[in-house]
Amino acid sequence: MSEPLIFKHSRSGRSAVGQYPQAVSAEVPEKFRRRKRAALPEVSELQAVRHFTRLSQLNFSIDTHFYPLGSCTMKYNPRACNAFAMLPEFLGRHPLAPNSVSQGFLACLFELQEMLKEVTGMKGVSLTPMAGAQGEFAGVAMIRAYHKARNDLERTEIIVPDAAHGTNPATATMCGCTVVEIPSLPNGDIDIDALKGALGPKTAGIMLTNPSTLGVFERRIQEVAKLVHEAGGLLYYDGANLNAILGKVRPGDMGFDVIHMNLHKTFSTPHGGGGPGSGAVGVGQRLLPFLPIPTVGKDGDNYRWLDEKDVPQTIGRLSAFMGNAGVLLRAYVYMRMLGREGMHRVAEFSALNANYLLARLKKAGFDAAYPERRASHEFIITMKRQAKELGVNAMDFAKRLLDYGYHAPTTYFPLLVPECLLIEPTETEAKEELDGFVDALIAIQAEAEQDAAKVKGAPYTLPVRRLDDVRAAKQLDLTYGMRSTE
Amino acid sequence: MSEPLIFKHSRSGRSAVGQYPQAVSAEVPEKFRRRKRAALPEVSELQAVRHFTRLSQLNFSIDTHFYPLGSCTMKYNPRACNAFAMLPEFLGRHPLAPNSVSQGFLACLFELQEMLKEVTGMKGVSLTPMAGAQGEFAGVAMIRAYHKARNDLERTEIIVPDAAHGTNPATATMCGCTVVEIPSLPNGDIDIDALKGALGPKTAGIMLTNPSTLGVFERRIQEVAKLVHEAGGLLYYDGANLNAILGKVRPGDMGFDVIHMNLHKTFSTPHGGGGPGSGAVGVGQRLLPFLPIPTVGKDGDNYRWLDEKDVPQTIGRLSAFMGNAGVLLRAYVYMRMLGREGMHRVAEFSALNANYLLARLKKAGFDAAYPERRASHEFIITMKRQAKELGVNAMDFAKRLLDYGYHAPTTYFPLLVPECLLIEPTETEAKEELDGFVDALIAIQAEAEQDAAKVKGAPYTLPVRRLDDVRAAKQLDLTYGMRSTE
Amino acid sequence: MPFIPHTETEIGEMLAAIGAPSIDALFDEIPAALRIKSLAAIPDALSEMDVGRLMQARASQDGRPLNFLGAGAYEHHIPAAVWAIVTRGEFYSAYTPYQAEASQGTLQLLYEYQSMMSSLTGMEVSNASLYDGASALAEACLMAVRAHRKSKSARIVVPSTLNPTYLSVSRAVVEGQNLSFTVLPYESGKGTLQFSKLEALKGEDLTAVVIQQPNFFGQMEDVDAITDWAHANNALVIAVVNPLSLALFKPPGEWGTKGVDIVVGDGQPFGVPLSSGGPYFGFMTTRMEHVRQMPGRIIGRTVDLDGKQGFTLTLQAREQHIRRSKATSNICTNQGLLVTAATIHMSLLGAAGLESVAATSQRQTSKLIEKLTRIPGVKLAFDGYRFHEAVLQLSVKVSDVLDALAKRNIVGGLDLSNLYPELGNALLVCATETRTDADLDTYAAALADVLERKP
Amino acid sequence: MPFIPHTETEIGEMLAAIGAPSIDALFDEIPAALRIKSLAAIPDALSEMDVGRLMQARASQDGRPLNFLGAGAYEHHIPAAVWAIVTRGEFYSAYTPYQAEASQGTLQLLYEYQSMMSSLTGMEVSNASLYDGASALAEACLMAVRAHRKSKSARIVVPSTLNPTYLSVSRAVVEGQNLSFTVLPYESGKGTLQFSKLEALKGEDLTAVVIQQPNFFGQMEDVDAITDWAHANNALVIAVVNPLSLALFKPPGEWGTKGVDIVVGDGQPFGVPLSSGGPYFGFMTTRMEHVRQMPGRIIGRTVDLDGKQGFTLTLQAREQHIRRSKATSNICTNQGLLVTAATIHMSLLGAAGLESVAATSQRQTSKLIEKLTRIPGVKLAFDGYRFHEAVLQLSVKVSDVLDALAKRNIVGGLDLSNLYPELGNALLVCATETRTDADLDTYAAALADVLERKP
Repeated sequence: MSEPLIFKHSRSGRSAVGQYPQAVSAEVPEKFRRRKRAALPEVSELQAVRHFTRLSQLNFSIDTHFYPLGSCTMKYNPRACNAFAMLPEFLGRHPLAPNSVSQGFLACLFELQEMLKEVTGMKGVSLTPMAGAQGEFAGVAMIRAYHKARNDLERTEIIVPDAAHGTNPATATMCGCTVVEIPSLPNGDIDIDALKGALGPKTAGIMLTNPSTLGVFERRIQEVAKLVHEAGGLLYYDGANLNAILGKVRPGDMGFDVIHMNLHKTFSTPHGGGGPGSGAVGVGQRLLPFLPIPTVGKDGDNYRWLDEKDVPQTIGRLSAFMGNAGVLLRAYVYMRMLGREGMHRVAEFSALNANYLLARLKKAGFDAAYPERRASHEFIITMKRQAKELGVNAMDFAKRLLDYGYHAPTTYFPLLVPECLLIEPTETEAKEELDGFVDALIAIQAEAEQDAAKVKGAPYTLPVRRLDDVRAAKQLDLTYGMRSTE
Repeated sequence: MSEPLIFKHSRSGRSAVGQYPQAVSAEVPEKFRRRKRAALPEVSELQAVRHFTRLSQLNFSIDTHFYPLGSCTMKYNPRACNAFAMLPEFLGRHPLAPNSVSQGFLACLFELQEMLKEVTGMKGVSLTPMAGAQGEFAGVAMIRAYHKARNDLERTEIIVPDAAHGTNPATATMCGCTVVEIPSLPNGDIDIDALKGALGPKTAGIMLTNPSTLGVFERRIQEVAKLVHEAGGLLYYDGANLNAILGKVRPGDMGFDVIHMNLHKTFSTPHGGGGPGSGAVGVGQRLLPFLPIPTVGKDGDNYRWLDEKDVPQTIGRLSAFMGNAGVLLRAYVYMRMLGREGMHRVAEFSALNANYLLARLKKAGFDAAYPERRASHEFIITMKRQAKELGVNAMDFAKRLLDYGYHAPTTYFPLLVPECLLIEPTETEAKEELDGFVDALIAIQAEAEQDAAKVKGAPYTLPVRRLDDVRAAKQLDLTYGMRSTE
Repeated sequence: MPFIPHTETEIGEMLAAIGAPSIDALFDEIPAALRIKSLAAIPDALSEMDVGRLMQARASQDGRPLNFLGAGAYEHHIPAAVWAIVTRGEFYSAYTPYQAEASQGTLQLLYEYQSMMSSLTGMEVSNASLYDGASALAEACLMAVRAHRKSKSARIVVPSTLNPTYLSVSRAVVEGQNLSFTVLPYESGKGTLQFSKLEALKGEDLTAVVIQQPNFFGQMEDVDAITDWAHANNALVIAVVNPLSLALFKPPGEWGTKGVDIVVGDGQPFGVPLSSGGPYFGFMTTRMEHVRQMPGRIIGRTVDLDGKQGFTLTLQAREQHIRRSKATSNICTNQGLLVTAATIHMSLLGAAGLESVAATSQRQTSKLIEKLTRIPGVKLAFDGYRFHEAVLQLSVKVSDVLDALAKRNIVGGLDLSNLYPELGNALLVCATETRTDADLDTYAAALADVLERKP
Repeated sequence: MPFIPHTETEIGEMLAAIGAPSIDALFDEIPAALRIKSLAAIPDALSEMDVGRLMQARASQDGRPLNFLGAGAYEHHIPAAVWAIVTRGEFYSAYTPYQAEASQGTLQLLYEYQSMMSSLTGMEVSNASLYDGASALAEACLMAVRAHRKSKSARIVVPSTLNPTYLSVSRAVVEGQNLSFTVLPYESGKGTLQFSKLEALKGEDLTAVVIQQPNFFGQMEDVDAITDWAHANNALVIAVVNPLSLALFKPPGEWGTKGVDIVVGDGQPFGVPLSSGGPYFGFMTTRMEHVRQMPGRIIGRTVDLDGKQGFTLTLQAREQHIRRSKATSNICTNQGLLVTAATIHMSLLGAAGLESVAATSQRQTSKLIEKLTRIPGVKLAFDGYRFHEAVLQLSVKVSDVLDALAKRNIVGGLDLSNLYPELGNALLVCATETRTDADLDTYAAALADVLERKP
C-alpha cells in the first residue's frame, strides 16, 4: 500500500470551494501584494479526505498495535479525554477571554494543578510548559533563578548521569549551564563516589529520572538527595518515567526540588505522531517563587490567572498563552476517571506487565541488561550476543518485529547498553498481547539462527522496506520539487 | 492483515469498567431473573478500540477507494453533513419531545420536504420511509390505497420491466399485488407493444426507473405515462437512479404520480456498510391524501407534526417515530451546501463522468451493452466475449480490480445483460481516477489474455482470497460457537 | 463547484473523448419539453461555514431539555469510543458488503453482532438488522405466517400493552397481505395482559401471539404462562423486548418450557443516540429451524481459497435481489452503521456493564416514582414489578402539564390520554442511569409547582 | 479497573511467572520509608458518563460568547473533515515516527507540510514544527546566533510592535544564553516601526532584526526597507508572520532584494481551534544554507531497499537524542497532530481559499472599524494599511468596557492599556470571516450602550 503525494492529486483550478467565502478580493497595495500564489495543492474535498485517510492507514498506532516503546509510555488514550476536551465551548474559548467567561475552564486547570501536586508530593505546579523538554528547561531555569536570587552566581554545573535522556544535557546547555556527566554502576545504580567527586561549590543541581532509563529504581536516592542538598545543589526529577512510580512513591518525598511531568506519557494524552505533549512542572517550597506563568489561582470561589504581578520572581512565560491547554483538559479528564485508587494502579500494573515480560524473555533465553534487578515499568534486553554470534543486531530484531505486527521497542537507548532494546509494555496491555510479543521475539530468534539474512532484510510487509537514511541526509529532499526524483 | 474475533480477546472478569455505573444490583423476582449472563465479550476499552479500528481497516470505502458500484451512487459523503447532524442538541432530542422544544429540528425537515418537492416536481413529500425499499413499499401502498378509495378494487396488477431492481417485484408482492413483467427492447427502451398488452382494467400501476437500470434514458416516457394513465393506472418512479437526472428533468414532469428517493444515493448520506438509508416519497396531487405519516406542516411561524388527524386517509406509519431522522438532517445539509446551481451539476457531472468512462472503455475494446446510446450516470459493459474466449468472466474482472485498488462495479445486474458490469462513477470523482480505472481494466484484459488463471484466482492482496459461498450456505456458521471450527 | 473536481481543461478533454459538444448534449435523449427550466424554490448554495452556523442556530433553538421520556427510545450513556469508531470513513462510507473480500471489516463485525444478539436473546440465530423495532415486528408477523405452515388464519394476537405505534406500523406494513390482528385488553390496576381473554381464544387458529416484555407501560408480563399457552394452542410466539432489559431478565429463548420462536425489538438502547427517533435499528433472532424464513441480511463464516477464515453474506436466496417477487421481504439497505455502534457498545459494556446500566435505570425510575407520587395529585396507575418506565395518573390534563414543564426545560414524559383514554390523565415516565438524583429532584419540584399552578 | 485489562487469574499467573508473591513485592527495591501512604487529595474515580456531565457543565459555564479578540489567536472556519481525520487513531495515538517503516503516514504528511510552508513563506526549507509562535521566535533568535558566525554580539533588534508576549517568551527562553534584545519604538499615529531609530543603529554589531508583519497592532510594516537595511548592516532578518496573511501578502522570502533569513509564526489560523491557547504549533522556514542550524524535526524523502520512495527523519545529528549537550535545541516532542490539522486544512482550502478567507477577514475588520468609530467616544489609533486587526481608543477605561461587554456575552478585544500605556484607553479588535455583518452590528450596538452606560 502506498499513496502518492498530495501534489500529484492537484490540478490547476480544482478546489474544495464550499470551504471558503466566495467572491471577495482584497485591495492590496502593490508593495505588499503577493505576486504568485503559493504552491498549495488544488484538490477536491473527496481527494483530500481520501488522501489523508489513506496516509493514516500507513501508520502504526496504539489504536491499532501493541507499541512497547521504552521511555515513551504508549498506553491507551481514552477516547473520552478527547471527546470532552473538544466540547465546542472549550474549542471556541479565546485564550485571552476575560476570567468572567472562563470559570469552567479555569476550574479544570486549578484542580489539575492540585492533583498533580498530590501525586508528585510538590508544593506548586505550573501547567504551561508545552512538552517534556520545555518542562525540563523550566526546571533547570528555576534552579538557575534560585541560585541567582541567592546571589550564588558560581553554581552553573548540572550533574547528569550517563544514562540520562538526551534532552537533559541539551537542556542544561540551553540554560547556560555546564554538564558534568557521572557514570552508572554495573548494577544500574548511580556511582555515589563519582557523584561525590562531582559535587562542589559550582554545583547548581542534578538531573535524574528514577527509575532511571536503565529501567531500575535508584535505591540510594535518599543518600543522593542528601549529598546534593548538602553541597548546595538542587535535585531535578525528569518525569519521563513517572508512570513507573505513580501512586507508589513521590518525587517530593524522595527529596526532589523540581519535577517535570510528561502528561502525554503518565497521564495518557495522545502522542499525535510527535506531539502535542505537555510538560507541567512541579516544585517544592524553595522554587515556588520561580514557577513559570501563567498559573491558575483561586480567590474565594473565583478562579483567576496568576501572572508577573503575583509571581514577580517567575522565570517568565514559555508560551504565548497557556501552553497546550487542550492537552491539559485531556489529562484532567484522565485523572478524574482514574481517581485515587486508579493512580496507585498505574505503577502497579505497568510494573506487573514489565516484570512479567522480562521474566518470560529471560526464560526464553534473552539477555537482560540488569538480570538481578526488578524491572520498573520498563527494562532492557541486549542483543549483543546475537549481534556477535549471528550478525543480527537490535535494529534487525526491531524491524522484523514490525512484520509480526508489533511496534519495535526503543533501540540503542540508553547509549551505555550495547545493542539494547528498551521495552515498556504499559499497564493497559493485556497478558495475551505480551505473550504474543514474546512469541514473536522467540520466532525471530529462531529465524536469526536459521536465516540471518531474512531478519536483516526486514521489514517486508510494511508500506516500505528499510529506508536509506544516509541518502536522506546526503541528498537532502525536504520539499516537493527540491529534487527531480518523481 | 486479519483480526481475530472479538470473543478471542475476551477473558472472564475483564471489562471496560469506566463505562457503566458501579455497584448497583437489581432485585429481580426469580420468575423474571436471567440465570446466566449473555456471552458478550469481556474486553478492555483498548481492546475494543483496537479490535474495531483494525476491523475498519479491512474495508474498502468511499473515503479510501474509488467505488464505481452501479445503481448505488457511491459519491463523496461530505463530512459537514455528519458533523452538523451530530450536534449534541440534535442527538439528544427525544423523538416525542413537544413541538415547542423542536422548532429547530422541524424547520430542517419542513425545508427538506419543500426542496425535495421542487427537485422532483411533486406536490407532497413524506420523509418517513427508512430505506429505498420502504419508500417503494409506501409508493405502491399509496397506489393501492388510491384505487381502494375510489372503490376500484380489481386493480391489483403492477407492471414491472424485466430490468427492474429486485426490490420492485418484491415490493409489489408485499403490497398484495400481482407482478406483470414486460421485456425491454434491444436498445434498452421499454417494449411499448408489450406494455400495451399488459395494461388493462386490473392495472394498478407501473414501476419504472428512468434512466433504467440499463443505464439509458427511456425516451418515450411521455407516451408510457399517457398509456398507463389512460388505462387507469398510476406511475411509480424508483428513485434509485435520480442522480442521473437531478436538476435536468423531474419525475413529476415526466408524468409520474409517486417517487421514492434514496437520500443515501442522490443526496449523499452515507451508506454505512449497509444502511441507514432513507427512502423519502414524493407524490402528485392524486396521492396527497395517502402520504405516510408523520410529515411536518407549518402553521404561520410554527412547525408541527402532521398525523392521522391531518391526513385521515394516510397509509399509516412506517416507523416507530420519524424514520431515519439523522439521515434526513444529513441530506438537508447536503442540499443546502449544493444549493440551486449545485442541483443541476449533479446530473451534469455524473453524466460527464459516465460517458467519458464509457467512451474510453469502448475505445479500449470493451463491449458496451448499449453502444449506440448515451450513458446516463451509469452504463453497462459486458464480458460475454471474454468469458467465452478466455474463460474469464465478469466476476473475475471484478475480483481482480480489487487488487488494483478499485472497488468492483456491480456484477450480474441487471439480469438481462449477460456477464455484465454496471459502472457508475458519480460526479465527485476526478478524471485521473477514471483514467486509472480504465488503465486497470486494460491491464486485467491483458492478464486475462496471457494468464487467465491469474485473473481467475484474484484477489490476492486483500485480507482474504475468494470465499467459499457454497460452504457458507451449506454449513451454516452464523454465530460464534455454532460450529467447532476455530 | 462544491464537491465536483473537474477543471475547465478536463471538461474539455472529456467532452472531446466522448465526442460531445457540451455537457448539455449528454442529455440529448431527454425530450426537450421535459427539461427543467429552473429550481426556483431551492436556495442558493451556502458554504460549509454558513450551513454550520445555520444548523447550530437550529440546534440551539431546541436546546437540551432534561428528559424523562422513554416510550421506546431511551437516553443512555454512550461511550465516547463508539462513535469515534463508527464514523471512521471505512465504516461510515462503505457500501453493503457485496464484495466480501473488500468488506471483511463490516462482515466480521456483523457476524460478531449476530453472535451477541443470539446469546442475549437466548436464540440460535440473528439477522444483521432491520429498520427499527416497529417495522421489525411487522416483519416478524409476516415471517410467522411463512414459518407456521399449519396455521391458515394469518391471525396474530397482540396485547393492548404492546407499544401502540408498533401495532400501527405492523398494520400499515402487512396491509396488503391479509393478516389480521386480535387485540386483547389489559388488567386494570395491573397494566398487564388479561390472561382470561387469551384463554377465551382457545381452540381457534392463531398464527402467533405477540408479547412485549417489559410492556409499553413498563410492567412485566407473565411471559412464561403466555408462551406456554400459545405453544399449547399451536401458535408461534413473537417476543418484543428492550435488549437492555435482557441483561437482567430471562431471555425470550427461555420463556415458558420451550422459549419463543421469534424475538424482535429496537436496538437503540445500545449505543444509538435519541436523535429525534432515528436512525435506530431493529433486531431479529429466531430458532435455526426458521432461519430460511427470516428477512434481512445474514452473515456466515466460511473459508477462502487458501482455507483462511472469512465472512460473507449467506442465504441470499431469500433476498429480493435474487428471489425478486418471491423474496421473504423487500428489505435491501438496512441499518448497518447503527449495528456497528451497537456491537462496539456491547463490547465495551459487556454483560456486566449492561446489567449495571439496566439496574441503575430501574433504580432511578423507582426513586422518581417515589418522589413524584409524594406530590398531591400524582398517583401510580399500576402495581406490580416493572423495569424503567411507569404510568402516573395526574389530577389535571397531561398536555397542559407537559407544556408547562417544557417551558421549564423539562421533557416530562408521554401523554397517554389519547392512546389509553380509559386511564384518564395518564403520563408515561422514564428515568435511565443518565438521570441523577438531583435531576429527579428538579423534575419533582417542577411538577409540584406546575400542579400547584405556580408560575 | 478502568483501562486495566488484568483479571484475577491472570495476575496470579503473571506473578507466578515472575516469582513474586504479590504486586507490592515488585516495588521492594523502593525504600519502605518512601512509599506513599495515601493520595487523599485525589477524588474518587468517576465513570465516563459522570466525567462527561462534569465537563459539559464546566463548558456550559463558559458558554460561547461572540468573539472579537485576535492578538495572536484567530477564530476561523475549520472544515469538518479536518478533525474527523486528525482524530483517527492512526494519527492521534501514534508516536514520533522513529520507526519510519511503521510511520509513513505521518512522515509523508510532514513532508507535504514542509513543502507547503516553504512555498507559502517563499523559503526553501521548513522544519516539522515547533511548540508555538512565541517559542518559535525564541528558537529563531538562538538559531540566528548560531547561523550568523560573523556576528559576535548576540544582539537582536525587535520593534515594539512585535507581539509583547513573543518578546517575553523569547527573553525567558534565551535567558541563559547571553542574548540581548534592543527594542525600537513605533511611530505614533502610524503604529509601525520608527525607521530612524533603526538607522541610528548603523554600524553596530547586530545579529538579527525581527520584523512582525502584520504587526501586533494589525498594521503593515515597510518590510522591504527594513529587510534591506538589516542585510546592508550585516544582520540577519527574522520574519514573524501570520501564515494566513501570506495568502494576500508578499512572502518573507521576497521581502527586500534578498528576502529574509528565517521565518517563524504560529500556525493556529490553519485548522487549529482557539482552544484556550493551545495546542497550537510554531512553524519555521529558512534558506537551505541554514538548514543545519534549524531546530526541530525535519523529514526527508529517500528510497527503500527496493528503490521505492519513502520518508524518514533526517539531519538527526542536530537533535538532542544524538548530540545531547551540543544539540541545536532540546526540542523533542513537537506539535505533530496540529501540523496534521494544518496540512489537511491547507489542502482543503488551497491558495485560493486562503486568499478568500484572508480577504474576507480583512473586509469584516474594516466594516467593524467603520461601525465602531461611528460611536461617540471611539476612535481609530493608527492610519495606514492593515490586515484584520485594529487599535481603537476609547473615552473610558477599557477593562470596564470589556467587563460590561462580557456580561452581554461578547468578548470585545484585548485591553492594551497595560502593554502600551502611552496609547491610553486602547483596545485591539479583530473580526475574521466567521463574523457576519449582523455580528458586527451586535457588537456596535452593545459598545454604544456600554459607552452610554446603558444597563
